[in-house]
Amino acid sequence: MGSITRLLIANRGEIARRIAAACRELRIESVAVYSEADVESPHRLAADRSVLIGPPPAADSYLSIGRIIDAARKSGADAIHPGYGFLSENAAFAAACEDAGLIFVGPSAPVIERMGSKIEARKLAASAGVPVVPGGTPGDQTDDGIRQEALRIGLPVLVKASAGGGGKGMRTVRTEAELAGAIPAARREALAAFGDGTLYVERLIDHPRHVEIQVFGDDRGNVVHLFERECSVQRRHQKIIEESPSPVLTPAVRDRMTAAALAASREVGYRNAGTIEFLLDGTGDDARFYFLEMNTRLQVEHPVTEAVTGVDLVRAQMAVASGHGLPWRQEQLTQRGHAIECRIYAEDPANGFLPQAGPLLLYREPVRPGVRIDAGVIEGGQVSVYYDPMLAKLIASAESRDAAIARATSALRAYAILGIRTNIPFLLHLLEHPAFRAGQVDTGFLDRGDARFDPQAQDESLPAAALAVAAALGEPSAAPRDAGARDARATTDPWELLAGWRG
Amino acid sequence: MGSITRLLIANRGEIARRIAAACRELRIESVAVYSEADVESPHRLAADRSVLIGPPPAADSYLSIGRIIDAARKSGADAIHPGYGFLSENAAFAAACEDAGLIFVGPSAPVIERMGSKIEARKLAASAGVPVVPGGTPGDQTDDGIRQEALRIGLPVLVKASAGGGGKGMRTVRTEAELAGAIPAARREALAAFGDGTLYVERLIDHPRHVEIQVFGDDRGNVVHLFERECSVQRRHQKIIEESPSPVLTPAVRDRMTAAALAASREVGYRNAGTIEFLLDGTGDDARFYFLEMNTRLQVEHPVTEAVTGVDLVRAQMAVASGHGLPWRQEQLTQRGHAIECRIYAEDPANGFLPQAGPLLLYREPVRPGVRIDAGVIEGGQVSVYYDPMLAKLIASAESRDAAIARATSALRAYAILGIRTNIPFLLHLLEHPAFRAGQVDTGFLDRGDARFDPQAQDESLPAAALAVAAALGEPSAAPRDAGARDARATTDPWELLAGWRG
Amino acid sequence: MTSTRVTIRAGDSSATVEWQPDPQDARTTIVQVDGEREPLRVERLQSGTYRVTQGEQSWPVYAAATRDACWIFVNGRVLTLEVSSERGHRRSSVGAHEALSAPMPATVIKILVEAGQAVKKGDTLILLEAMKMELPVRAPGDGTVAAVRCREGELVQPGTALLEFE
Amino acid sequence: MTSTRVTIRAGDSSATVEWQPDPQDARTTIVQVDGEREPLRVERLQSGTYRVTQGEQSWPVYAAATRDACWIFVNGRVLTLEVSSERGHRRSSVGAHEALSAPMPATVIKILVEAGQAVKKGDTLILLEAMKMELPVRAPGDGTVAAVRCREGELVQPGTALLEFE
Repeated sequence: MGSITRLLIANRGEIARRIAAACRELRIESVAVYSEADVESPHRLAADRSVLIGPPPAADSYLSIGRIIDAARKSGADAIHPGYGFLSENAAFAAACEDAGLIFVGPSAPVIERMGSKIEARKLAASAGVPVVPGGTPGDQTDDGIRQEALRIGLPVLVKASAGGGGKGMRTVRTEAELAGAIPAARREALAAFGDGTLYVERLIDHPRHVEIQVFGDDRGNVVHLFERECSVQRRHQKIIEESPSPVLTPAVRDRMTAAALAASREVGYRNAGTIEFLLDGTGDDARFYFLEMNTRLQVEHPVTEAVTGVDLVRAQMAVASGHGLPWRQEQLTQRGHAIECRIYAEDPANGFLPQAGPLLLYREPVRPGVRIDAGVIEGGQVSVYYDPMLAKLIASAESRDAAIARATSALRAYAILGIRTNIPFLLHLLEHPAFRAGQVDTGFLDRGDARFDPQAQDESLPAAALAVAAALGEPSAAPRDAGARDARATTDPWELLAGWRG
Repeated sequence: MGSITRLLIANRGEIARRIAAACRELRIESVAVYSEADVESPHRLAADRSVLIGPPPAADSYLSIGRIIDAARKSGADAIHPGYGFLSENAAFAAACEDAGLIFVGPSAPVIERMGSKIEARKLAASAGVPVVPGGTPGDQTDDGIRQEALRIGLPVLVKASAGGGGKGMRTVRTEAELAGAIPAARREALAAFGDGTLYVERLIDHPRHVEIQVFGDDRGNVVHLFERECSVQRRHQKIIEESPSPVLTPAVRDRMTAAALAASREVGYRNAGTIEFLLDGTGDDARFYFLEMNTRLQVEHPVTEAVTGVDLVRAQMAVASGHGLPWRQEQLTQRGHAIECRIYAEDPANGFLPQAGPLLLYREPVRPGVRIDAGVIEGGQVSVYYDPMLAKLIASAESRDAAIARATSALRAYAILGIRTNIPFLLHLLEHPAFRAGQVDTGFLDRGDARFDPQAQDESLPAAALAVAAALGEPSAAPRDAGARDARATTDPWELLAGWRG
Repeated sequence: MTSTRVTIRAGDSSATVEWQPDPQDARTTIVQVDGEREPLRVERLQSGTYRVTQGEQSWPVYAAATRDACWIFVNGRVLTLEVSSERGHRRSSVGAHEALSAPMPATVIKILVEAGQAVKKGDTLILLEAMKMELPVRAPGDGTVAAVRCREGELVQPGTALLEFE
Repeated sequence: MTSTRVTIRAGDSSATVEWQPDPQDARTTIVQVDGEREPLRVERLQSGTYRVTQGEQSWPVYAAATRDACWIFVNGRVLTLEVSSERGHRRSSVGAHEALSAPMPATVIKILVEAGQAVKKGDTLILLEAMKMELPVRAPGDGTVAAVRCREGELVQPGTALLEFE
């Protein structure tokens, strides 16, 4: 470990720009990497240098350990920040950095590996005394053995294949009477799907909320937490709106949850920024929580923590990676006010949230007090089909949750993006939804359709001001340079191209 | 008092936009006013409505009580926010609002009037037990009477005309020996200048710092303070850089100063946002401070307080003006981290800081975490000669003073303004000055020339990248719409046109 | 001063709109939307940025055109509108603006007409030079030159009216 | 491909710079600054926004031109530079870019030349139509058409190369 003088940012988009901005403040030289699809991308220009690392597919560029390490060597970097997604939780990459003599801004490779294994991570949490979702693979795999285990854990339970994942062979059992039918059915499906009928029984958490604790450790054995973020507004496990504080965590549960997160982090000897995700079951002081997983990197939603605690997590990452101690003692950290992050995705809420690609004919960010925009795009740029469709994050912070919602709403209404569809209308719909306003959203809320978004039900009137401008748009100089270059809706389905990305 | 539904903003520039943004969040309709010079100004578009109030000279528009009240009536407004400068500290205006049945977002007219009189304000502060600069008009105006008073107050002193101001007839006396000559000389000059030889003797504060306390009161007798701002970086009494916390205020002195500010505010029955300015003499726990004046309005530099306390002062102004109680109790208010505001002026640091007017051919704000920009201008706009040359404020907040300075420096380096000269090179020079870095700047620092800015001494090399773009600028589409419309340096001297403005 | 009627569609909704350039200000178009009491003034501020005013009220509006549609942002809503003229032409091929302006920064090298002069469609009215090319500014139809707003040798910018035509 | 030498002044400092368009990319100019080892690539990104690249290093540069000077912002510095060609012409009246592009959004109505064809200065090479006006794209000098990069009927945008010329 030593001080960082030139740092390669092994990422793209908003997080690469955010890291580059931190480097400028720390007077660290920054090196961007870019694929052939990102020659024009603004993250390239945010850094002092930039190195082409390969063709558009992430596997050949942003996910290629060899090419990233080569780029670092070539540009004389002495450290690598992985951002989030891509190689950020790849233990082999962290190890390759170490082998190449490069500081990896993150935890050690063995810690990444250990926390990357769901089974290992669960074991570690349990051994640190952190609650995990009760469950196990009964030694007695007879119908009665499974039944006894289910009753021991307590109904409702999930009975599922021990071998596989993805919901195959999974049965929800809410009453004892249902057990008799569910067990053999689950076993048959497990056998058919995985060639292994071994069953796993787990407590079913109904309507869980996703609450996570930001932790930070250094090389000297210090670990602190930076309070929670609630990320229950999810669609297909993709977070959409995150906030801090959680609207439901009581001080007593917060104390228990942060203590659990610190215990797990200490148990694994955690270094740098990390997040421990929990499922929260219930509300009030009696709410229970269970360890879900640990993310061994900076999160997309780290700005809400920065807003409520007033710290700079990326700056602290650099300090700790350089071998300095943590910049804060636990008692110096406070949670003040409320912050909400809205992720702006290039996707069409009126058309099954299909990711959009195409030109950003016009892109104007709202600029106002209490609103932070971390964006990966600029006007005139192209949103490609190769990478995550997140364009930007809007973080509104204010004195209270209501004021932060009002601020986010007002700022989203002033966020002008033309040329491709975005989820902004959907975000506004969510921010105004009574369940969200009341803080009553769980992780299944969107997938159950509780906040059904019907664009046809939106205001159908054509505003006179819009009609007037459309009529007046005769002046050709009004048309942006790239106008007409591509029609966003004509692009092919990009779902298939998003592999390798974790939000 | 009642709730506000439509608010007229009796101002222009960045503060009008900032108030309009607050209105949108509060779902209050906003009405902008504009002069004929501001038809194109962005503050007009920030509001829901806008009303033309008169020709460019402020006396006939932004300073015209009749025209502003008329505009409020005409547009159906039920409240007026005066911003800062213009009519914000005009007691007659506050009274006119009340007479017209309009809520004035600020203190009552009698309070404005009382605090607007230096003599009255000084009396009030003294009666509240707040230290004022020791001094007085001796009853015995003989040489010996003056001499006795000077020695009673303690050297060094200023001996000056009681009747006038502006430094005429003012003598600095540091030793007893100097008194014999200084007293008759000051009397002769006072007589010549004001026809009145009466002398006033006042303690001379050498190298004072300007530290002010933000206070806030409501209609129910509650008053809180929101800690201090240090504004010692001034040129000709114009603040340039403000910060919070002060780099020198010790907790003990802060406690005494905030207590003094609260005492003065309570004494006058203060309502809404106000600032009590102090001269700080010395450092450490023994530092003394003296009441300077009270500003009965929102300050230009209020964002640094918002940054370190996490509150929204304009939102609170609206709440209190609507008759609600203060949104905070004193013990809920905390000062966390460090914030620095840099005022971006249209002025030429290489040419005696002459205010500049002309087209903003290009105007790009830095967008990054921890940086807030409150701007009154947009690209393509014109900076007119009629009003204050402040274009924008850049507020950097971070965990520490050093980090905030680094953030401000980095953001200013990315703030691209072309077409007119700005003071950004000078701000960068100040932020990097060892005296500023060490927190050793007093209010005389700039006027003494301690931070002499020699643009010729700056880097003389022509960066290759700049040369390359200049050479390549052949593409006519690269030239902005207004290019060549006006040459900023060709405009007439605007010093004379700035009357009626208080920063 | 003639006005142009266009039909604007978005999904199943449509509206009829009549517009004409503001003779006072080449950057401004005056638009009457069917069913609105008062006409709207559309001023082009910057690339893609417009101010629409109706009485005291005003809205910032952002717009961008593609081959197929106008993208419009107003009050937090994004609309994609299709514009067609009454004669069934695509809007983009109609657009004969009565205040003629330079398409790019250019120098006025010759003014061939004067105020009051009758001209025929296609007549060259002004010669500009830019990028070493001559650009003729031609009459968009038969009519009369109402006013000449430039002088020879002047460097003009796009969006600045060179002459008015009726 | 010919290059152009210009002298750039700022106060008492001056520099000699040689530039030529990048034949591969109409938005890019290749510039050799006296005393620099490596040439710099200047790419125009948006109005007023440029990316300058020299090897791995790159800088965002903002620029705006007035009648008298180029205003340039780079690395936190604002420079006002005066550019003059070797022949003493003002830079703004030199500027014959070898990749010809449309000055405004326009439709290509006729292509009058083909690749390899020799043309004389002032020859009309392409006819564009926009705002109901015909815009001839003329040869900036005697030379040869290197490549035609558009087709008739195409809607073209400013900054897009229509043909290359050497």
